[in-house]
Amino acid sequence: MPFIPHTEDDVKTMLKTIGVKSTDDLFDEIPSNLRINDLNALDVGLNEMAMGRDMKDRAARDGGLACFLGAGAYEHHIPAAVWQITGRGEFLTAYTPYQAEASQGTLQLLYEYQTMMAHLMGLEVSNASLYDGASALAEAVLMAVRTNTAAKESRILIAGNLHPHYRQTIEALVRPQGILLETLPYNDKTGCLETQLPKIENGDIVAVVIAQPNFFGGIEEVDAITDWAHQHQALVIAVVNPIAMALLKEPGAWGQRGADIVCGEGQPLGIPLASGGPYFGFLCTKMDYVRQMPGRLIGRTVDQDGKPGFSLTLQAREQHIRRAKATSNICTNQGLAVTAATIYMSLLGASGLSDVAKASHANSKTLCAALTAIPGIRLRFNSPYFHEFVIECPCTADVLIQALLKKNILAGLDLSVLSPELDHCLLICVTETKTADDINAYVNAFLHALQNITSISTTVED
Amino acid sequence: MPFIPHTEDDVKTMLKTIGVKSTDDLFDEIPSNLRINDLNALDVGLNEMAMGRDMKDRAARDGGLACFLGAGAYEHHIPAAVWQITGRGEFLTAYTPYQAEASQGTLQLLYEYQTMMAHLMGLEVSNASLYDGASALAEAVLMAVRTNTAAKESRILIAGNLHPHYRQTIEALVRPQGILLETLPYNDKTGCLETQLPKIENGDIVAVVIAQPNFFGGIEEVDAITDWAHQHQALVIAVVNPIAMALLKEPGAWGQRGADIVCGEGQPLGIPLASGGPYFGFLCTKMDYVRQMPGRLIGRTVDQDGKPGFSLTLQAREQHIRRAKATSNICTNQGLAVTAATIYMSLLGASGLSDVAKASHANSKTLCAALTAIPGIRLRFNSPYFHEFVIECPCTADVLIQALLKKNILAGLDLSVLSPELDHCLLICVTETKTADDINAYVNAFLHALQNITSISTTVED
Amino acid sequence: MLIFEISAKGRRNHLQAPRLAPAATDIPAHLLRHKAPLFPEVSELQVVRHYTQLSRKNFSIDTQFYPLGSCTMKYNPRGVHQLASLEGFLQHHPLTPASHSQGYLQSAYELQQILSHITGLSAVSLTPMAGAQGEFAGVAMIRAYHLSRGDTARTEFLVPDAAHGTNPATAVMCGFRIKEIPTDKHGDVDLDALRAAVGPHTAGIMLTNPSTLGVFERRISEIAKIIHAAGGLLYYDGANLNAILGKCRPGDMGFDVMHINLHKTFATPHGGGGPGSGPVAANDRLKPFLPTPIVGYDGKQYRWLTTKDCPQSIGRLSAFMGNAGIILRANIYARLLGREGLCRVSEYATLNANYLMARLQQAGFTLAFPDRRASHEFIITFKKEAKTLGVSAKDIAKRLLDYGVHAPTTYFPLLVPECFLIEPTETESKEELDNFINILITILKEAKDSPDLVKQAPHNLPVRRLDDLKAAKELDLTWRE
Amino acid sequence: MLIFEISAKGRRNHLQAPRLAPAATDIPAHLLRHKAPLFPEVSELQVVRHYTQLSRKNFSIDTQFYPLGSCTMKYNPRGVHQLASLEGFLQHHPLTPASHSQGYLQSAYELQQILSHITGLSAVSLTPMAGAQGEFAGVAMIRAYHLSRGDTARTEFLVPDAAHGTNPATAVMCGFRIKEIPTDKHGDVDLDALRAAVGPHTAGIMLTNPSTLGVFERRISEIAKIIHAAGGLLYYDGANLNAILGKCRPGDMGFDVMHINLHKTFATPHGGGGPGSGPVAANDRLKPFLPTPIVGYDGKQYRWLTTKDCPQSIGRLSAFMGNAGIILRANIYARLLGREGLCRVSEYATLNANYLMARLQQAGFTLAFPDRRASHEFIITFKKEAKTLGVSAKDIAKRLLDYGVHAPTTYFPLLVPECFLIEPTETESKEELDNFINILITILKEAKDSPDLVKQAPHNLPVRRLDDLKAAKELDLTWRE
Ligand SMILES: Cc1ncc(COP(=O)(O)O)c(C=O)c1O
Ligand SMILES: Cc1ncc(COP(=O)(O)O)c(C=O)c1O
Repeated sequence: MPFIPHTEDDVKTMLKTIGVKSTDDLFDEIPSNLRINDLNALDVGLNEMAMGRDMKDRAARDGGLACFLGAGAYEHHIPAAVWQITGRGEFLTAYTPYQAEASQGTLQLLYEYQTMMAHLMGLEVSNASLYDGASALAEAVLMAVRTNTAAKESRILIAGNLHPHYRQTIEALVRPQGILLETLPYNDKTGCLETQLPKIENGDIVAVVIAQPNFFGGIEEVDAITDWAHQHQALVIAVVNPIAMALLKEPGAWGQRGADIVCGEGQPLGIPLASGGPYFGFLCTKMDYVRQMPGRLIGRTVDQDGKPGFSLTLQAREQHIRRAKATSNICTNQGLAVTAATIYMSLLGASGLSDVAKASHANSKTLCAALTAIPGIRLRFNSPYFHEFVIECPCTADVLIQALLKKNILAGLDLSVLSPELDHCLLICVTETKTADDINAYVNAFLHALQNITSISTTVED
Repeated sequence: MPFIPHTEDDVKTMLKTIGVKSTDDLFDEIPSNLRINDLNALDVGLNEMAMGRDMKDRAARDGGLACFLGAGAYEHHIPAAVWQITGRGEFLTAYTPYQAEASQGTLQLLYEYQTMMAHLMGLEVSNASLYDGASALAEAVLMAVRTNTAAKESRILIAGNLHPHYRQTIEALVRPQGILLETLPYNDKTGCLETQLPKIENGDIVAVVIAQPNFFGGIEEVDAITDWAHQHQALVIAVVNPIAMALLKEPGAWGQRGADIVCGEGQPLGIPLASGGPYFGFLCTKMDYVRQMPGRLIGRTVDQDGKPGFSLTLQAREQHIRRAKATSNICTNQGLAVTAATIYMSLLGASGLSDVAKASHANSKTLCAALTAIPGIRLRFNSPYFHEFVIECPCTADVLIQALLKKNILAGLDLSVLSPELDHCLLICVTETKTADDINAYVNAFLHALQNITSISTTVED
Repeated sequence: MLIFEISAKGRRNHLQAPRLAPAATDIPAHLLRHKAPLFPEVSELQVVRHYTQLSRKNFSIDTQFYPLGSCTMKYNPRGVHQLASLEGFLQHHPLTPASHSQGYLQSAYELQQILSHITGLSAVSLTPMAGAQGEFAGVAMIRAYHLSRGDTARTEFLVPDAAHGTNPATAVMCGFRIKEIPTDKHGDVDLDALRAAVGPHTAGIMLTNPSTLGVFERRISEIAKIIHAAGGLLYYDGANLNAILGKCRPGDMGFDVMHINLHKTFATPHGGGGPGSGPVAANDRLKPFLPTPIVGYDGKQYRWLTTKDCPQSIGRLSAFMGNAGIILRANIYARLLGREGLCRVSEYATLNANYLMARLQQAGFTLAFPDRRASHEFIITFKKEAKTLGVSAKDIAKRLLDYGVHAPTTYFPLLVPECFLIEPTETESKEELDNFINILITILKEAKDSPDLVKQAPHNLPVRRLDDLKAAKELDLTWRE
Repeated sequence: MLIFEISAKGRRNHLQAPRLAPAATDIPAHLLRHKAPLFPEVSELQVVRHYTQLSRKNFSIDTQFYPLGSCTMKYNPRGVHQLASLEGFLQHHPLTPASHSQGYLQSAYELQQILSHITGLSAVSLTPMAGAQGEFAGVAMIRAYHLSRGDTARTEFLVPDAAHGTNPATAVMCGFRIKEIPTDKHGDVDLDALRAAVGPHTAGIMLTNPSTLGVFERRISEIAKIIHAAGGLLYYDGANLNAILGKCRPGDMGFDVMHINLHKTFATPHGGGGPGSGPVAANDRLKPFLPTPIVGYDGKQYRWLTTKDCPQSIGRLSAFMGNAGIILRANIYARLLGREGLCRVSEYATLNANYLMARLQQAGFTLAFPDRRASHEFIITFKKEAKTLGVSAKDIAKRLLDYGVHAPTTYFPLLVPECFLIEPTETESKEELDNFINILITILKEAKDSPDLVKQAPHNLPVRRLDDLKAAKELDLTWRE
């Protein structure tokens, strides 16, 4: 029997030891009216070979596109060593390191991860992961509410150019606790937050959420916003792309005092796109706020011989100890993804990460220049951007996306997801994975699609 | 620098310690007329990402065919666990277990391999691998010459229906030692060795080489041949397919006394087709002949506390000890492939291996029946076969192969490689990897090709 | 040694990082980074060697028996991992149009169907990223349900004292007050206390069955009646589904909504702490409130259903669609096993637990519920040993590590003192169980003969017992130069 | 525990083995197998756990410093392994028509070109499966060359006494008698002895340069002249190519034919003993005799050249085309490094060796050739320690294992007593070398202060020192029930 090691003799002996006649007897405490006897509405099992054929067909249907789509999930080159080491049974099939002495591998790795992530963000502390970027932001909001006890009301100001899915996620996750979410508007020309920040009173606002880069790829004036928030006793929650942080100012250095809580999606750090997960959310903060942090934390300590070692610490924040009073309900996190990210960051080092950021930036500039040189195509927002930008087209973005799909190019995101008025806008991302040929292929396919569209519309008009 | 860990400071310190100015000085014993200064005719290096694009293109060009080709290399399903475990760094990047205490993993695994392989062949001893099936046969022939000292001349009788590449390989490898290779003819109707065996004198022949199944997939009357050879004081060398041995009588049980040396290609046991290698050759024999065996042998022993352990043994047979008097020059062998094969055999067990053999057999029967039901197509040889058979077609086999390639089917082997007269003959293999749909697709493509050919030839004749 | 301690300034390992001539950037200088982050500077071999060596300091299913109760540490089939890692799946961007996502969508849809059938509930959303997020979804759905009916008085959630910590933490995240319900001496919910606790403020109850005490709650139908009669709804914590696959269904027990831990019952790797996946299943009443996205199928194409399709949905719980890779793995696992294989899971998991329990009882260990059947797990308590020998459950757990066996869950559930929650799972052999029994017997003997050996354990691991107090007091959470 | 000892009769693990209704077979009963082979009956988890645990008993590059002289245990890049394992390559049948093999054929052809350039020889055949088979090919080509000219008197091969064991073994396999040439005290070939040995019977000489003594043979051009003048040819054992990549070329030294160990210089994994790959390169004189198949290119298509194209070829050395997967890996490695990277290999390998040698000499270790440069490797001898302390090179090697470092090659070359042949390779860091030096110093101190500690080593490994004598005397080569 697949995966079950018992021989018939084993079963007999075991039943005898227990003192029952059949395995069925072991379920005799289940009231008979609740018993079912089979799962026969399901299919019979397949063997691994047949399953392989089936799954290869499915994978083939989903693969093979040249990806120019970002919008929160980014294709980067992942060195082979990352997943070959991450996939070792000892990392893959262990669980939460409750028994520290039998988990020093995972624990030390997580401590190293916490270190790298804190340094990347310019903050003092990082936890050992949350589910993903969006849910990490929700946790950051809840953490801010617990931390900023000076605030009169649980009001949070959220950048209007935050990823819409992030906004939806925090709505779902923090709304039950009566937290008010309000929008900090962005400027229609720059795509960035208005430089004229709203008038607020001290203690009106728990925290301000800023995205750097914002959903359009644009780069915000983070120093000014941070200082403004701090002047009004609001905390600053930064949502950032970790690869961008190799190039852009780290949140710990924003303004006079730095952002207070930094979170985001860890996926760009060595995690494949993989239909959206598993990724991981990261969360960093100042040492002062560590006791309000959600998620696992690993501390360095010593063993009884004085030898250094690592263990879960500040567990009194967590649900398995504090239960109803925990900082979060999170238990299982995204450990394996963090394992990969740690190996990724080690392999690249700071300068490697910076190379990736710069190459992505340069590539996106190249494609943007080529596209905006086409008559009728313009850059929608005039702010500097990192590796993602928005163009406005003479037709709906969806038409172009469909046309480029036929050439196996995933052209970008139709911004009508954000608001129906943006339906002529296409959000395009280019990372270091794209060659000059790839970029040319995009431009050619794009031109070709535009010509078709123009000729069709001309025909129709005739 | 890729893969080189030195910092500039390291290099300075190291040069200073050595007492030279530059690394170039370290090469000052090379006469200056021999020095070159660069390899500039080669390309500059690529990074892993660019290399990935390039190699994926190449792999795509070679993949995607439905494989009905055997002829010495067989496609079988390989459970995922096989290479995930084999690929662990500790197996992958160790070398020959010279330091036994630091190599118990590899050594115990090889001991287990020797055990499984010896049992599969019905013999007492197996070595730890040779390069491949063909070179293993050459080693078997040399071993037979060393062993059968009663023989007057170094004459070897070789089955005429042995894989032609095996024949060529032994020609190349044993010819320099003056060994005479003669052919034991096969019957043109059955494809098997003539039942009327030639008259030979005692001591005329060192050994007889029999293939089971033979190159045509046919099953030989091994008992009779073995006894005949033994009656004339010739050794019997069996060349077998290890998967077939789950179904067919094991060489150790052939005739009255069993085959003396068994060798063959280990690839079917969990090794991918991979353009022909790395595979591994196996070699088994009777305990009496073990000191003439080539290749590594692992023995079980005890450590100084009496605890069981494993080490290389009978090293006095090997080149690194015996040098010019060694049983072979082999040093590096095919250890990793054997690691995979051991895990494969453990996962399948005897009954799993038997299932694979039976499913392959059944599938080949199905395709054969469907093809030979087509008018004009006949089974070329009328002997029972294992999972490979020969059909004779109204056109050259090559025409059919080319036609089926267009449908992404690798139809089989054009037997004109063996002899120009067999150019209408196609050697086809079907393993357990093929579904009923796959077999139907073959038959349909075949029919379609035949129709095209017939209509073309009809047109031409008209 | 930390990776930072292997680092050397100026060491470069740039093969992986593609470089481009740096383009002139229009990003203003004050928005650029000025100080590189403190990352290690190490060679690729150093990275590979460091993390390979680190991995070897872990216990894991692939290397050890790992009977961690409530966590279902069963074999994670290698074939499942391989097929879920096919390049087509890994390359696939989550926002790819449905036309080019049919492979993944079909797999997700099938899993929704399978889970629906197994749980006896009519609809499933796969988006929650672990059990706790599944709990959140379910409780938030109950909240949304009451609110949708204008029933704003229901501010309390009932949680048995045996419940997993995530249960009360979740209910609080959903804005509820917690009422704890005690357990009777047989491990069942105290019905009188339950009756006394319910009322017009009751939004619902969170329950797992079999409970984390390792026993099946026999009066579950009565509990359901009590809660439903009071206008509350029932949430099922599906962490223990491995115990009842194909034997009974939460939907039939009267539960309205539940989560399933794919990383437990469906054998996806636990990854040193995660990722998991916690799909939520609901009956018709709660179906409209399921979190999005959900996969729909019109007979021809699979597509994502969003809040446009499900206007009453509690919304989105993550940026994309949950832990898709885990969902793929669960699909493959379920279809590999098929209908017979899935039924066998609970049979053999239960057989193993009851065998282990019987043998340990015979060997003199104290069972928490000696007159009950074990479900797929059970509890022993070292209360006696702690008193008479001064050896705690923790000491015994640490000593087990010395023998190359991972410890069971300790000190959980909280209401059984000095306890082990032991879950062998169906993929462990009788030999492995017998070995574990013999080790426990040996340790018990050691605890009597040389208690210090046990109290000072572990002795054979990379570190001796760690100073957790120091870790919490002198917080050292990141390495500094 | 052996896998057979985990086995239990009737345990089944058949997920992987597809079953079909057994077809009626026409195979006569007397040709069928009647007794199943003794294979283990184990579950998939048992297999995974057993072999995962076993693997952990190995030292390897990925886990340890592994300075095994003459074996070039350098980092095997993970990216190379991944790309050579792409499914299109793994699926590819060796007899697929060339039209559907262009990906592999191009890669093989490129490698032929690269090797030709690196070695300074005009043509390459990739078919030999390891160094020893490459030697066979080369020596057989020399034999074929002489015979093709009707020169049947050349029955002797010259081999320096420092040569690797495969060299004399190979020459014998090719039907030659061996004449051993002694080494002078500087590690060079004794030219007088060489002159005395050559003659009309001389078919050729096998030489490696730098030699296995870790020094460069400075009078190589003179040696070539002597051999060529006598009508013999020169075979170069390319195992030490890592020392001279981009610095000098065997073709320029006067060699006619050579092999290259791809598993050494080109960083392909050694796999616990193999596979390797030993391509053979030849100058114009010997090119016609290269073993087949070889890859040809007509400017449009790559194809296999067989004996039809190369009628003088020594023929085929394996059933297909050699260790194709290793050839792919070498191609990828060479192209990743490119022209600069390949030159750096020998520079840093040599730097590491000379640094280690200098430091060890300073620390009081005895060098075999103190007045010579190290190539990529060098020799120290414990002759003194063996005499004065009774501690052998073997003892020290075993003690090194206790410190988590693989031992260098011991007792080879045979002509230096109690020796270590130490090859650090270019991918090891200065820190790793310093660590090794400190360990050796510690061990030398131990050898003086507590020699038994060293003589009884290892102490910290899965087994203590093994009884090799018993292994050979009481042969136990397979497990029996
Ligand atoms: C009984 C029980 N409920 C809930 C959970 C929470 O699940 P997760 O860890 O996936 O969030 C767990 C697992 O740890 C559990 O054991
Ligand atoms: C100097 C030398 N020559 C030849 C060989 C033989 O190479 P292989 O082991 O690949 O057959 C080796 C390797 O072991 C060697 O070190």
